[in-house]
Amino acid sequence: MGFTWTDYLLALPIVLLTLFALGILLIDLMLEPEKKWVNPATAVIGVLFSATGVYKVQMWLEAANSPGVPGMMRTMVMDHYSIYFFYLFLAATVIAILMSARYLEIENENHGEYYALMLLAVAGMMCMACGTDIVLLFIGLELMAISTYVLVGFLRRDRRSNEAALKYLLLGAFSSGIFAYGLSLLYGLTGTTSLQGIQYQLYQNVMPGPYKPVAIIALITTMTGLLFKIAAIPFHQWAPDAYEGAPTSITGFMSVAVKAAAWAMLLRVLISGLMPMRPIWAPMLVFVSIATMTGANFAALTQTNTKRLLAYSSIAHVGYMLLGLVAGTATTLSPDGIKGILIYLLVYTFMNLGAFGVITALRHRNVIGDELDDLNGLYSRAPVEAVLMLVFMLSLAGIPPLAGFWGKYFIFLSLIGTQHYALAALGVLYSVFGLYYYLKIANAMFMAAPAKGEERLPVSLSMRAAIALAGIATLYIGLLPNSFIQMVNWSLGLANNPNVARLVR
Amino acid sequence: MNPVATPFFFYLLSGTMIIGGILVITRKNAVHSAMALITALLAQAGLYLMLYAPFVAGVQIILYAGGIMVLFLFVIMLINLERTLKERQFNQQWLVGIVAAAALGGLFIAVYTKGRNLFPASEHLTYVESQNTQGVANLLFDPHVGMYMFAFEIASLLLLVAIIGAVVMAKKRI
Amino acid sequence: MDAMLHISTLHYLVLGAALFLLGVIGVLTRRNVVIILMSIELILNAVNLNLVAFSRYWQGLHGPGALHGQVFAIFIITDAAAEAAVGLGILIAFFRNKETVNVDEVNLLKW
Amino acid sequence: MYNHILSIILFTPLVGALLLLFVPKENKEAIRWIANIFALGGFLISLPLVPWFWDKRFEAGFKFIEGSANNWIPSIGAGYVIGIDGISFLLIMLTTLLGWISILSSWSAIENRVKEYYIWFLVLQTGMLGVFMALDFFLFFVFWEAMLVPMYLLIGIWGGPRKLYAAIKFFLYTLAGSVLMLLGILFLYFHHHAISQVYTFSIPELYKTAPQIYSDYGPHAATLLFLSFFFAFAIKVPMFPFHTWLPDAHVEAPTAGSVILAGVLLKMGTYGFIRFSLPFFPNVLAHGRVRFWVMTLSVIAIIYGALVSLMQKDMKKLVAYSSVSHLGFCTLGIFALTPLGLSGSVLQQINHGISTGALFLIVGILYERRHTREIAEYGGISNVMPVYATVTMIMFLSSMGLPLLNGFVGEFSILQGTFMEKEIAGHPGWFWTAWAVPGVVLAAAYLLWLYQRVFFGTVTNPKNEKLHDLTPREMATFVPLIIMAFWIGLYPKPFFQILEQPVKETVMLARPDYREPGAVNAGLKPAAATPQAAVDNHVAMAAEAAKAASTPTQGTN
Amino acid sequence: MIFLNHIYLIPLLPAFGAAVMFFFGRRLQKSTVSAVCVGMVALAFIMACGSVMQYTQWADAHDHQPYQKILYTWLGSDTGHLTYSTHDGTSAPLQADAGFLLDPLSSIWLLFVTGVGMLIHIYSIGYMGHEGGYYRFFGYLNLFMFSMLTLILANNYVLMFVGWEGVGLCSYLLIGFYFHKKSASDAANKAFITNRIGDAGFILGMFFIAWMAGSLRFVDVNRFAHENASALMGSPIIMAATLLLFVGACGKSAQLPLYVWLPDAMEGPTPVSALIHAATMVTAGVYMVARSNALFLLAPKSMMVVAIVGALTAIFAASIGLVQNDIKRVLAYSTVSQLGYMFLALGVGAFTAGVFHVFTHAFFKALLFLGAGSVIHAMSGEQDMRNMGALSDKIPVTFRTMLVGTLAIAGIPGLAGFFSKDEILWKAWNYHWALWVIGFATALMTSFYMFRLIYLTFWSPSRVTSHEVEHHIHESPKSMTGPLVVLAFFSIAAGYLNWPSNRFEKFLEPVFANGEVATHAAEGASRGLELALMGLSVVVAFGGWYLASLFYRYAEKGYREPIDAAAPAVYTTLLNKYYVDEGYDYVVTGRRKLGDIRLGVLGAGEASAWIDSNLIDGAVNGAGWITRLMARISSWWDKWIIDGVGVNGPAILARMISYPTRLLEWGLVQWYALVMTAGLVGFVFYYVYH
Repeated sequence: MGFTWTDYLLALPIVLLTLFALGILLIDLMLEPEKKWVNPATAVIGVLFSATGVYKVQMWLEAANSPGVPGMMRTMVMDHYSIYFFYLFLAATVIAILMSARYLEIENENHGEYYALMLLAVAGMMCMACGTDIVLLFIGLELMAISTYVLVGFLRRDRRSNEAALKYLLLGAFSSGIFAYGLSLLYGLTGTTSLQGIQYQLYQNVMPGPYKPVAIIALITTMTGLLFKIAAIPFHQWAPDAYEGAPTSITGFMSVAVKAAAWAMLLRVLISGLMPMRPIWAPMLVFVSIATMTGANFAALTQTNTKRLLAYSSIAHVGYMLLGLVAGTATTLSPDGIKGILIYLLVYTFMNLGAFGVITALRHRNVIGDELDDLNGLYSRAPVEAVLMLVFMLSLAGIPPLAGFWGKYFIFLSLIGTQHYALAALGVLYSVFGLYYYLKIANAMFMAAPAKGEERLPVSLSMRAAIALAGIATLYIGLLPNSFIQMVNWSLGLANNPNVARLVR
Repeated sequence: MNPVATPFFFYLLSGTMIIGGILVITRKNAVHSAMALITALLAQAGLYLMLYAPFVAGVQIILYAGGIMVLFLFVIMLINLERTLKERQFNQQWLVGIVAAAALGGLFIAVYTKGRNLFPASEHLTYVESQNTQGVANLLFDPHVGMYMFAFEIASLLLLVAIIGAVVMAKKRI
Repeated sequence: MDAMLHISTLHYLVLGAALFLLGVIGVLTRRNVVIILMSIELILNAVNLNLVAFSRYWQGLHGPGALHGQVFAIFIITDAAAEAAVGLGILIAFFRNKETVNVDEVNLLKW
Repeated sequence: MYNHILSIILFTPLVGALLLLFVPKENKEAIRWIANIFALGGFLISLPLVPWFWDKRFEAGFKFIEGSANNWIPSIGAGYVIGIDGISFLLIMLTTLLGWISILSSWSAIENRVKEYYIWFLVLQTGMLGVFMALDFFLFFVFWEAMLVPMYLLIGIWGGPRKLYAAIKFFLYTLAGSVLMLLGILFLYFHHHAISQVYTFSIPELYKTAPQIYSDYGPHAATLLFLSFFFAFAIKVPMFPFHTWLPDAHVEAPTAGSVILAGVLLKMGTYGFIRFSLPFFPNVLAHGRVRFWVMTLSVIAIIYGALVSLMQKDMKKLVAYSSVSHLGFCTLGIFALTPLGLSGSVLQQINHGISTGALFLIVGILYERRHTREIAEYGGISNVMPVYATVTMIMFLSSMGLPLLNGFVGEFSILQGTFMEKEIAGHPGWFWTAWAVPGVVLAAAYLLWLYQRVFFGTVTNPKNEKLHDLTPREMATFVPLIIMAFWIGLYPKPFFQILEQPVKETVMLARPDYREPGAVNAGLKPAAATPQAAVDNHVAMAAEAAKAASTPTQGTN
Repeated sequence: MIFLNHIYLIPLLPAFGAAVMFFFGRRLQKSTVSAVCVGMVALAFIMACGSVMQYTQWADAHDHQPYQKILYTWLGSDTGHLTYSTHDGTSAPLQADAGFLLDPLSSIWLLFVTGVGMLIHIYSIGYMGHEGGYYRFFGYLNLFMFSMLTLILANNYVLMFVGWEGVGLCSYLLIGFYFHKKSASDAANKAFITNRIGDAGFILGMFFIAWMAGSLRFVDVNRFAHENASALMGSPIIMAATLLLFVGACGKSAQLPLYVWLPDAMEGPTPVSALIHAATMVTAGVYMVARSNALFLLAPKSMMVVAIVGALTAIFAASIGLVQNDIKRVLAYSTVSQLGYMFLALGVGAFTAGVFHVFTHAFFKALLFLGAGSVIHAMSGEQDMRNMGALSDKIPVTFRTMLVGTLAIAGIPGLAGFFSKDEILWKAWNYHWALWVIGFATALMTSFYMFRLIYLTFWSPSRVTSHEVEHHIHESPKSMTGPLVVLAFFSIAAGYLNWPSNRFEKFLEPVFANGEVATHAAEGASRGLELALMGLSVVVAFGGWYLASLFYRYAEKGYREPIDAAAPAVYTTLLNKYYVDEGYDYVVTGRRKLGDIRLGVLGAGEASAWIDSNLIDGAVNGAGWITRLMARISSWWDKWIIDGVGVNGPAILARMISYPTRLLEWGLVQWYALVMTAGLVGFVFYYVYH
């Protein structure tokens, strides 16, 4: 025990990101306005470096034949789960950066700080994914959150962006206050800040004893903070506003990376920390999930703003994922639900970023491009983008053989496997419901005529790359999901599980 | 060192804190609120001392009262106070808000006080002033027990982000 | 009466809850964004009070080195500082565009 | 080729679609040619299957199996496994034929966004073929869902005035049914694992375990599970209360879309019933009221569909509702659970594909010329388009089940198969048949009335005076259908032979107690004694052979 | 045995003719068309004669078995594995041959169908010479011949049904030949759909038979019936089967209550009326019942129904015929009436008599129709007898041949009708005197309306309206009068087939072997009574003639009908055919509304369509009516609903929920915080106090 050289290695991805973030801040000062493209390029390189770092850690783990190594005095752990999420964050970030370059130019806010904040936010996410100590988790969460507040408000001259940032900040700070309150109670109940310690104490002392009501308050306040971050009803309301007002590229980034980080943390906290309280949080999650699916799907139905619509859609997806959590923790034999969440987050990253990429691409000259009508006749203006958008929409709706189907598939699989038939039925019916508003987008693109005088949409190279990346990933995962499923199995350490081992063959 | 935790000081300080808190959320003038908040924070620092946490108390006074609140005051000065003063201070849902918040606080307090014997106070804690600061520092920096070292580093990033954020947001031209 | 006079961790907990309550009321009812931010500071202070009190409690059980709560409190203060800074920065940016700090005029985005 | 014939058939249209991607969209002629070549190629390439399958028609089980379980997604036990039996064989041939015909029929009907149109159409073709070929439940589901998308776009982009409404309704409605089916599939999947410790979606494997659900989980659960499949298929068919998407979809869809929709897509529902609902839930069908309700709904569909189409003012809607009625016959035959009813039902599905497909083409031809489908707009068309009127008459007759045309053969077998059961869901077979028979009468009523209003009389609307008769291309779309209609009507024996084995297997699965046809009562059934050779060489039958054939029948009377 | 071995060619020859017309007809000369079509039918006639001759030889050598020729298995897999189980649990394969059967019964039909058919084809050359669609007409006629011959020669019920439906189709096509006339296409539809109702009965009856016998071949069914006669006597299944078959027969042979299509069918060209709606097709029902005689004999109640329906139809149609003015309609009702006679005969067990009447009727009714056609031809299309008169000199051949026909149908001794009708009346008397009374009354009416027709058309003073028509009246060409003469000859001669030596009866004996036994016994006992009754019917025949001459001999323009004079109410009722068509339109088809309510099929259709668009689809669309109701209740909702209705919102209900859901999100950040707090409170409260 103690600080050793491996800790440097384990921190390598985060360190590299930080270094590049600082580097961007410095380089930006020296850049001519027309050379600003260096910033995103640097950021991408930073992400790639960080990915190399993750890979190095992964190889080291493989070499040590170890499922995971705790580090930094056991406040973090580098296991397959963390590595999976690291890759996920980095992939999302690359696409988001590629989406941003041209967009910021148009918005005339092409500053290095944007990329630096993005990289720092990813550093925070990584802390959330790998932290096993509530202090580190909290700080990571705040690092990510505060970076995101700024990024949401990055279009300083745009009132909607201001407003979104302000709302997001006020609610975010409020929720993190509540979250911190819950953490303080958890600490008070267990005397430790490490998740393992908390789990142990909860099992041994708290749950059986008179402290249970306090523990309930601790749990619920903690859950509030977590559910707020993943935007589940009734803690979701920041999401539509923030998504709508934020720069579109950031909306995409938030909807996938930030959400994935929140999920990583939620899973970590609930499963390794608060598992003793599952009898309490599972029914709560069922309620939240039903409320989320219902509210979000209904609210999305009549939206006319694409970003807002997708915001509600992303809330609805959270509802499905929560079902996976409920089922995934029902028995130890059925990890399908967790698997479902992980693969859901993976495919969601690509399809949702792709969708936001297309919306971002619509921003040109003085068209904001986030109204549904702006998509009208997109097919004739940008056929490739329109078809890919269709792919993303159908994937979001969960139509096989597109990637989005697999997330839902495993969720429903786990629900059936754990005898939650009614929940499964509800979930699938809501997913049909959801198709309606995705089809609205498809309708606009393919079946409505473009407004007069609309010519071909100029799409930058980096944007094309981003959308193509997302599109290829969506199709590839959809058609040949096997390696990805195995990746998730690997990340959950399921390959050793005899039940799963038979499957993997 | 034990007698510091007398009920008198506790109720005095907590009374100050509560009154300060109430003033924060009721004052029309944001400057007054800020002043009330500073008062409350200082009272809280006193409570920290009563809890044998001099380092935190110091941080509270220096960083909170001294740093953050000054920031608040600057911003209050920056923005137009005149107009705000003449307007309603509470929104239309204030009653519902109070009820909801009161319900929440009430629930909390009810739960805490229902189990009277929860968290019994431990007597006779030997306390050396230097030990506190050193203990905090050990947890933060010691290569053997400094488990919050990494979190501390991340906290530095947090502050960096705060700086960048504040600059980006507040500066007219970057 | 004994309970009133014998100050235990529970007293701090109740005090913290009260402070939390005040903070929540402030967040829920005040129109001035600055004061809302201050209310959030109140909430965070309630957390800190809890943490320090619990730290005191666990010191009693685990010895004087069990200062996790106090360290956590310092992190929370850091976070409070960062949030306040960014929050005020965003507020200024907003104020520049809208010339108001009333939170119910932040209503462009809805439905 | 022989070993991979199914894959080749399956992916030929998709290859065409991919190729079209690289053709500039301004080059409409080239696009049309390529699409038509691939559609025709898809049909021609499926032709070798006919003799190959013919040789194996009496073999048990699935044939031409390709792929193996777990070769696609081993993690979950799904594989790319395709194979066919007689039922799917016929439906595949129908699909390739109708696919080609509909693509041919779109030559002049589609003027804008030609490239997309053909791409989606070819993709749709692959999707439909996949549904009929899949032997892996997962693969089946993927094709089942995936094929909704191109159809949705075909309706939504090239449809009529209310295309958005119709397209979305179509998509949502059918999807709503199929997602529940997914849950059912997953349940079977777990159940199979519980019994055999293997996770697999293989359909033949699931046949072995699925029937045990009734005993393992009780009648209630089994019935619910049955319903989860039932809704998916019933919506697709569509059965009576779930049919309202159909008229809308048909009315708005472009002609070729309607042809495929009616001709092939609806068959997926009945195919699902045959392939899944029957073998998986023998006990649910044997006990309880489920079968009663299904039969009742079928009968209602037959009469109700006919009555509603009687009142339609829009030709296409009329044909659409007639589909409801016809498919009612198909489901009636299926749930009679007799070899006869089932083979009649499959045959009727083919027939419906041919005749209703042709009816939609017919409506489309008028629509292309006049851009209206209101019956009142027409009258006396016989005077200006005599050839067209003749073709229409033939197809109408086929649709209403006139003997010597295809419709009769299917309807007759269904009705006979239903009639001959002593008891179906608490009522004798003749009870159900008696309810279904008025549908035959009403079919004549609505079709002939339509014919009268459109074709008879004098041309009253001056716009109709200049209509030109069928072009050779249009004629070419009808010729194969007419040939098929007469073939099935005059000589359906090959079809019955192809269906015999799979139908028997299905009935044996659906009714484990079903008695294998015993010794045929020799005294009463001279037909069985008829020498095979004499029967097979029917055309060039020599006088002597004729004697040989007839002698045994004469001696006994 | 060349003819017999290729018996299948008999139907296929006209089918070939039809196919030629179908593919090439438009490009052919009229003469070629005539040559091909008439030639085919003539060939078929020759084949038929040859076959029957050869059959008689063959039958002598084969114990009077039916001759079967099976081409191939039409329905069924032919492996014996595609089976169903019969009533006793044995399994039987689905099996229907493309097979042909010749026995005395089919021989008779074969001969007169091909014979009369050929004559009418020849007649049509002249009659249709000036019409458009010449090839179409002959194509249809040939197709009809094919169907009719298939019907006759089929060796099983299913193939018979093929012909059965086929003749229905041809009837439809030919009635609708003048398709530009609304009345013609209406009549065509009516004919086909009414027939279809009968066909539905036929199909069901067929299934009952298959269920009983396990086969649908006539030989098998007959054998089954004979072998199990005692067990099956009076069996309800047999009764159901026979009654359902009889429903089919009612449709095809225009019996009550399905006769309504036949009078309307006169919208078709006259040769069609003669061929299809008088001589051949309408007798298909008789043929079918006769063919199933073995089954009918096992169901006495069904026989009784047949007899009663036949008798009632006979008198009912005859009474309508008394007052009709359209020359073809009179003949049409006469046909219905005569068909009633035939069923009466079948019902009372006099199969031979019934068949004999069919045979004779074919000649004289075809003759009468063709004669009427000739009259109409001469009158430039005029069909109303009130505008005719005094044509006997102008078109003598037509007049003379029609007179022969009239004498024959009226039952004047010495002509064909007398022999057959008398036989039927006598059998009816043996069955029940009431049936005889009805038949007797019908005979009087028949004689009256037929001579009324002759008087009004030929003998009364001319009432022709326009001079041009008057001037134009001319005798028809040879191709038309030739058949008339031939038919007139047979109208006289046909009767002598069965008299004095009962050749006809003996010929048919193998078919009706069992059936006739019962009635033969009674015959010998009361020879005297039979003669007396015969005398009565002769009196009646002449009586009708006398009455007609009394009233119509001097019928001037604007003459008054005697029945109108005597009982105006009765006259109106009869003239309006007892208002049956109207009744059907009100109640059965729903073509007319009863007040504001539409009944019948169309009513059901309207109701279904309404249900479909409002209830079922409404439920799918989120209950449109709920929406409207809600709109009325709360105008506040209107805003949201109308917005939803604008797109005819799929799931308006969902939209209605959508807006309130979105309302939660009204843009105020503190509201959001409040919701969060409320959620928090809710959860804490629930879990702490749960």
